[in-house]
Amino acid sequence: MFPNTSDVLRVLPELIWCGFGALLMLLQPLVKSRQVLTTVAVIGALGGIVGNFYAVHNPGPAFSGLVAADPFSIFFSHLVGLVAVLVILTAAPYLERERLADAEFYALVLFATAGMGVLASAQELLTAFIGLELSSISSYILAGYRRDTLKSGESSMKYFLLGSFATAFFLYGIALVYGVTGTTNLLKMDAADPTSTLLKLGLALILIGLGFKVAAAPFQIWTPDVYEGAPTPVTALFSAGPKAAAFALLLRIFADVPAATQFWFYAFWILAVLTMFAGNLGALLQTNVKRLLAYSSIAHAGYILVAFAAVTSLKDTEIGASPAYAAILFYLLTYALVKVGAFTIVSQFGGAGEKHLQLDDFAGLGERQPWVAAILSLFLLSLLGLPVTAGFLGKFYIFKAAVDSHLIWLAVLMAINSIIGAYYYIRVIVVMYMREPSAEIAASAPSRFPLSVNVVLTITAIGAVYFGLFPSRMLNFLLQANLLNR
Amino acid sequence: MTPQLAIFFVLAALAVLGALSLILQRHPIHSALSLIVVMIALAGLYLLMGAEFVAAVQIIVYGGAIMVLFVFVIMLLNAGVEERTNVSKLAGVAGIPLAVALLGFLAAAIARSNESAQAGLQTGTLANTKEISTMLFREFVYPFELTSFLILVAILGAIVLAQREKS
Amino acid sequence: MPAGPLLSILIFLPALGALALLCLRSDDHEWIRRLAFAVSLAEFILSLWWLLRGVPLGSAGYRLEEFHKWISLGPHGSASQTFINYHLGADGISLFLVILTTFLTVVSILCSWKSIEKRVKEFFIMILLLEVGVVGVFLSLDLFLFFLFWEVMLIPMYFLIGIWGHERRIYAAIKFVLYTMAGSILMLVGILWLYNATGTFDLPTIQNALQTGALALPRGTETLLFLAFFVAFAIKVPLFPFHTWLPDAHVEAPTAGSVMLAGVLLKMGTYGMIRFCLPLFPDASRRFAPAIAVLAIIGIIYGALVALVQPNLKKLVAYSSVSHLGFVVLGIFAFHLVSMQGAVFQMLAHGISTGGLFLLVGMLYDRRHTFEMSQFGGLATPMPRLAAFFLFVALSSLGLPMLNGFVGEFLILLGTYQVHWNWAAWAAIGVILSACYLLWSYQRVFFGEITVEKNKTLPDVSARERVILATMVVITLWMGIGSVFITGRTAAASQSVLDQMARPPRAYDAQVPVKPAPQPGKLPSGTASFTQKQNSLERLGTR
Amino acid sequence: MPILDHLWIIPLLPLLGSAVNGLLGGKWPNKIVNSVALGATGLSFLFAVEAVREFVHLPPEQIPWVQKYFTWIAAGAFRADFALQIDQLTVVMLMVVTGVGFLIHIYSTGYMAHEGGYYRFFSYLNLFMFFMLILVMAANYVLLFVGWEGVGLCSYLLIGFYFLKKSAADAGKKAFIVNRIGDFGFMLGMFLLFRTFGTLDFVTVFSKAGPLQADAMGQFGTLTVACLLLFMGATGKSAQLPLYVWLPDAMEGPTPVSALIHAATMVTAGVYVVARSHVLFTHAPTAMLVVAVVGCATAIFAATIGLVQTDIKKVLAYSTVSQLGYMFLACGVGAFSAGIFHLMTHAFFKALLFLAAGSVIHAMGGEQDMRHMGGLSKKIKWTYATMLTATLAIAGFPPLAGFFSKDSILFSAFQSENGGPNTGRILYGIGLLTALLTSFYMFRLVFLTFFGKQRYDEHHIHVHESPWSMLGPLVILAVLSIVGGWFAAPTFWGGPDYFTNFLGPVFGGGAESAATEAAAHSLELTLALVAVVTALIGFGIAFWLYIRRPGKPEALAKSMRGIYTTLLNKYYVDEFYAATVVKPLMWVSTNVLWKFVDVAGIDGTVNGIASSATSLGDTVRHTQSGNTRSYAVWVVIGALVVIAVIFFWPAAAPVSGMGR
Amino acid sequence: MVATSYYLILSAILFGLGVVAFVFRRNVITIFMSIELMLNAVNLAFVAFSQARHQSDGQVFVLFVIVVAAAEAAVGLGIIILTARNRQSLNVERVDLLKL
Repeated sequence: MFPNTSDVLRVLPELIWCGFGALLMLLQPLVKSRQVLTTVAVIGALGGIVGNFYAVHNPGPAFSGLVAADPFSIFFSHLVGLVAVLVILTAAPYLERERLADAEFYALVLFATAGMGVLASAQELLTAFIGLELSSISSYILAGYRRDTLKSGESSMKYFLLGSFATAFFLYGIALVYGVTGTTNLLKMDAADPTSTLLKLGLALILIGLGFKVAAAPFQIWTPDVYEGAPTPVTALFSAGPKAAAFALLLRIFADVPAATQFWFYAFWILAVLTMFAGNLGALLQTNVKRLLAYSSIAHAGYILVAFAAVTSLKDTEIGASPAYAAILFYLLTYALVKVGAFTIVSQFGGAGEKHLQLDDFAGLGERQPWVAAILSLFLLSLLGLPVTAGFLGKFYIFKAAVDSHLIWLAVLMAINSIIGAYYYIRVIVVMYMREPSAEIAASAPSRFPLSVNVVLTITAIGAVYFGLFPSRMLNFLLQANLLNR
Repeated sequence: MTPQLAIFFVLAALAVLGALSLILQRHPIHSALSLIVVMIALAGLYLLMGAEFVAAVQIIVYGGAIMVLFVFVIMLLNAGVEERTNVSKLAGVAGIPLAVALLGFLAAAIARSNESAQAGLQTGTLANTKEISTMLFREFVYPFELTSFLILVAILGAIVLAQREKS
Repeated sequence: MPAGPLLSILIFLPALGALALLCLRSDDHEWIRRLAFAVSLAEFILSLWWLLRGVPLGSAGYRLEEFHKWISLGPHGSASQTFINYHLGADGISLFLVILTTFLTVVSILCSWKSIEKRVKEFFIMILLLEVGVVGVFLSLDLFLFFLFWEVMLIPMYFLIGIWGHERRIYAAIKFVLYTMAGSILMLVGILWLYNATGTFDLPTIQNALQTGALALPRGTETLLFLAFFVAFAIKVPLFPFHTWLPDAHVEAPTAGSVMLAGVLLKMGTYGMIRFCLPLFPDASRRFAPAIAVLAIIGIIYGALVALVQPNLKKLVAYSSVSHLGFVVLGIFAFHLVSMQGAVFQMLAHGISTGGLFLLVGMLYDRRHTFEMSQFGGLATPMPRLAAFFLFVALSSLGLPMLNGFVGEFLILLGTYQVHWNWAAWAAIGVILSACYLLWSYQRVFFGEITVEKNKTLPDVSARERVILATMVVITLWMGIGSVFITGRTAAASQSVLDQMARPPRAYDAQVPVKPAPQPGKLPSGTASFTQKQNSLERLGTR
Repeated sequence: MPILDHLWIIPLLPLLGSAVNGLLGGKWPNKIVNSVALGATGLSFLFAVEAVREFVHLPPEQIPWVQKYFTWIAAGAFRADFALQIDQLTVVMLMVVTGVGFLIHIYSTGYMAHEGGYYRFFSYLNLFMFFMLILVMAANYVLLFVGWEGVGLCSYLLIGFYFLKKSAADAGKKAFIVNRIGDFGFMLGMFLLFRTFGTLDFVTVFSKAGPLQADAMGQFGTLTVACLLLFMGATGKSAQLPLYVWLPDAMEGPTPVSALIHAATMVTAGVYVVARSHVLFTHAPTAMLVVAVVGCATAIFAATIGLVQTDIKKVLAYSTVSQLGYMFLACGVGAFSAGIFHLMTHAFFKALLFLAAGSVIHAMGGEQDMRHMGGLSKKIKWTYATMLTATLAIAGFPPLAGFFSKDSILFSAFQSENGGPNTGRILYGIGLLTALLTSFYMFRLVFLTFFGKQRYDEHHIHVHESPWSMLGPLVILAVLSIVGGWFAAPTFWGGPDYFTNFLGPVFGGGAESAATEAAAHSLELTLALVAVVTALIGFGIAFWLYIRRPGKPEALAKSMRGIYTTLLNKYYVDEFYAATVVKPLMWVSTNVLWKFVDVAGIDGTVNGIASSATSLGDTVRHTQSGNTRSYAVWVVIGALVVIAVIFFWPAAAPVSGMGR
Repeated sequence: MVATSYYLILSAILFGLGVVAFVFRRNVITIFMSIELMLNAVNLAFVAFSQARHQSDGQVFVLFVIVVAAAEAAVGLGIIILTARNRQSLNVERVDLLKL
């Protein structure tokens, strides 16, 4: 009845995050010091990462195959943990500035992170569903965390309504798949009749549900509004964490269920194209930086979907799908780092009440705060995919995956999108370096960044360059043959 | 037509009518009541299938707890008759047709598919509640424990969102 | 001759310089300039010394190679694991382009000494970073690495135009970046496809495989790949009709930016054609050569005609680049050794002469803050020296013999004529037109009575400017007279490019009847055979 | 033989002079500039004389004497050396260039003494000498082309010397550009020669071309095409139809420049090239005919324009064009040595004419319009005397230089049968008519200038004789104009033509049989008589019109208004070119190429793509209406799309054929 | 004896009606109820499949779904209260501050 030790140790990260979440709630009435709470939260997030140690050395399934501790889940566990650390560090000064309670916030971040961890390691659809809900429900709350502002509440409401709507689709998909295969365990689904209509329908519904979570067009529709309305550190979390986790689940379903591989190819092809165009075209005219970054994250989801299409068309061929998997994972990593970094800067510049989010507010930043401008430029160039940045290599691998799978036209469409994307990223740089600021902005004192923010920026900036120059170690890890421990 | 089938049709009709009523009622409280009708009908269907534990949970948790919460909130917010604004052109023009198309497609796809899973008849044999509990605490202990955190989050959310003053 | 990673040092020395600049106080303009100048000068001297010593006369292959495994691809530890390599090397063609780059960087830094007053530190950092990118492009032997530097170079150039440019700088900067990226991103797809076909990014390896017949690209694939590469290069060159970014970028860029842009960056396109398009996709190159030649010729004439009617002096020079680079492309796609060497020479010559023109235009701008020729007129009176320098550079640009422009143009036309007389005939019209637009503009700027009061008191060239210009003049003359120094070193490399084009025909070629080489209609049969013999002799003799 | 081993020194001296004056002369007084410039050219002249002296002692097998210094351009099989060569033709040119050049330098020190930019002038002039020497001494076409373009440059610089004047700057530019049009042909000609012979060295090309079979008349073989292309270059440089238009305008330059460049030396470069390439031309009868016809047509065409010009220098300019036509006529009928002979004598008397005209202008304080002169013969006697000598020479009065050279050209033309039995007669007839016109307009010039009433205001213009620095060269050139033709004089009493014989090793021939020679001799005497009579008629008409009946020309002009204005406006050729070439080109460039194709077309397309992307972006953006119900519908649409794709699209086979 | 497909069709219809309700209704609470309707439809499918296959895990899933629905309800209603309080309206179409 009671699970054995190795089961528990293999899900230790999630447990640590949940535990620290609960701990923070307990501490909340007792500890008034924000620093202490922040420290505890950071320790908790880091603890989760450290908690991977057992899984690293003893990979394998846990809880009779409900979850797996394989390199794949370990990667994501590190990724979401890292994102959590960064988001907490970013949020600390933000919460103080906005006079928001922090213990609950951190707890929610940690719960969400745990949910993402579950999502990424789940090998069974129901567990995945619970993980998804854990992260989603936390996210709904976080989106509405600045509850006295209309935008935050609206963001929360939209996210909640549409998110639950999509979850219902996802769940219905699970039900149908369960009906056909008699199981919800991904590893046991190979026996399913691949021509089954219900299976097709079920997989389609699952794709819809997860497509919503990863913001694939036309399910991307919620993203800009929710991202814009949510507190900026939360936006950072949204763009990096849940998305990565949802992609992880999608990838795992894909890798483990042969039928999915078969049915999803064209859907991915089309979703990828729609998503790229929706994101990039939508961003073209944005003047709100936060919203612009939201559209940009849609576009990036589109790029990742290109790699998904590549995975599909690669399965069971002589080349092997692993480069395409590696491309997706690597992209998620670099993208998460850069996006968190960018949103961190935005959260600092927003000022009290997030008033300064317009593009014009960034005018003359290159002179007022050269370092910040330089780092933001680095992030933007990484998002744009120029060399020496991690974003370039990420995009490069996706291109490579697409070309390796002979998806030349998809690669060309992605190329076109990169160019459209270049326009708006560059526009931000233009504003920072080449526009004179308005008198009001020029007069405002340069905002000194708190230490924790500087730490975040340092980590993300170094990461953005490091993975652009020396990706080999990471890639070798991602390219290992037993990435998914089946 | 077996009695089961007759009961099924009655309950199914009730559920569908309830759902339609949910759609058509203008006052949220009426919609909530319609939904309760659906839930009760579904509970009846569960009983018909022999899943009495689920049926009980359906009544207690869904009908009892969740819907009461709904009604409570409706009362709390003093929600009146829904104003039928038509700001969304898309929803106004294409919403219903598309949703109905989806409905039709789902139903048609299921109806036309001849899966082995559907071939079976609902025997109405008693589901083993003990088996369910064993499963819950052995096989699915991990998600089960996670749901506890989920509930914790829900509580936390309610506090964070609904409390009036800042801490 | 020192040993060690010389090429790496050449590439990254300016980056180190940029780092050092970063450490200086940003209001200490004098030392920032001095340091930047010192770094660039050191770079120039090192590039001269190492490259000229390291790439001996007559060597065809790549020299000074550096090779390290860099990024792994494919499943780790498996047999199919491949690498992106850090592979550098220089040959006769890249050698001079690097030297041109390092030289023009020095010039750019000197010419910005006084004219850049805002954000001085950043400016010089950008110039040095630009140098990193460009030198890297010329020295990379790995397709990935090449692409990396190719893109890296965009950013500093973008900032140079966007921050220190003129009125419409932002429009121009964005246009420049988007245009270039539009081409290069497709090239990336092409590079990956090539990788997909060959399993490596290493240029010499691919070249080798193609040479030995170990690798044969299907006709359709080769065509698409060729186009993917070619369009990227054509945009950079820029070949008609991809040229419209150029006038804007040039006009809006600061002088140093224009000098680098015209002097070096455009050459990256033609360099790419020589280095990649021809050796890697010889059949496609041959198939597309007529179309490309037509575009090149259109570019030559069109660029010249549009230059002719420009009221804006800088735009005029910009359009003249379109015309001149058309010659280079023509020379490359004539597939004749003489024209190929001419093309390489013309790349260098154009770098110096057009660089010089932009310098002079910049000096005029420094004095008058306008490029409109209607604002000038009669400037030879207040500044005779500047007028003399301008004339000299203009003459070299219009291809006066004994100056550098002539040698390149002449060889290109001569070589092209040997294989396609009509191409050369059309292109030679550009020679007439270049005289038209340069002399006419010269007249409008320097001759006549002074019409604008302000112009009466303009100062003539300063000592610093005189040093820069005199250096340019000396180099112009030297290249015009001692061209053998350069052509002798580019000969073997150019020949090897053409050799790689002439590899044995493959199966599908046999289906297409080989068209007889077009003979000019007017050549009697007796001399025709004589010519052919000459051509074959020429191939034998220079191998 | 020290100088022959160091031929480079001859061109290099002027280059040094140019460099020194150009770089340093700005701050120097005129005297130093003078001594540098004169020293350079004078020394160059002396070295040239010495070189010629050494040359005549060379054994024939060493001729042409080629000196190679370094390889200038090398690529593939192409090689162009910096190599100088000297043969008989070069000797003639060398002497003309350095000799006349030196004289004009001396003259210039006087003429330019009060002009600004003195050092600049001499620097350019020396530079011109350098390029001209390169041109005549080059041992291959490419190096020749260096000189060819170089003199064009100097011409540009010197025409535009008074750059404050728009007309001067325009004229300089026009000269360069028109020359470039010719160079276009010249370059293509070189390319074709290289393609045919694999080299551009004179010696090799000619030795390879010699044995080739000549093209037939009307056959456009390689050599014919090559010759025509080279000739195109020559028409540009030597101001032949249709590219002559720049030369009259070139009179905007200072007068010594007109004398040196636009009369004596540079403009004859085209003749030189044709003569130099005679081996090729003799293999291309069609090209020869073209040369003869173009030369002849230019001669008469320019002469007619010269009839009515009132600007003293313009008359001389058209006269130059006309005389150059003569030279081409000579080459075209195969009388290369006659052409070169006329080139030389023309250099003497036309330089003299220009210099004398310069002296007149100098005397008149810059006035160039002959209508405002008159009666100067008593005031500037030396100028008058020398000018008259030159006029007699150009009009072809024996025994002056022009008589002999013109006579031998007309004689050769008369004998030519290339292109049909009557071609020669027609050419001769036109040539003779030209001689008549030449005589007429030259005497018209003399009469208008030096005779008749004084038509200027004496209070404003103080006519004065020029200084000796100017008169000295005039006198020397006058002497040369008299004796310069005597090389050929012995032919009239049956002796040898020394000039032709001297050039014999270059052009071949010269050894005709005694019988034909005898027949030819009598014919030549007849033709000479005819020519002299013609010249006299021309003189007579001029005398009658401008001395006896001074009012008559005006009446005549009125009565033949149409012809007169046409001639006065030079047949409207400039206007024709402007209307058919220049204006349309500018219009097309501005409105079609730039504004339409470039800005509206290409850039418009690019910007159009950008703006359509933006408007598409706006559309996409507006789907974000903010309304949750719409969003829900989008999700439903998405669901339908996904389901439809999965259901109705064929399932993907692993690695589909896409993209392959 | 009722065929499983009947239950499944019913569940599809209910799910579809939930979707219809979602796009049709304007009141946030009612929209939320339509989501509950959809979840109920899913539950029906789960139970039906569970019974047809004689596997009890389907019923376990239903329990999980109900728990999740409860949690969602708590949070969702919290959000609704928050919105209603801020905006004095439950009409979802009036909540459109964030757009474009």
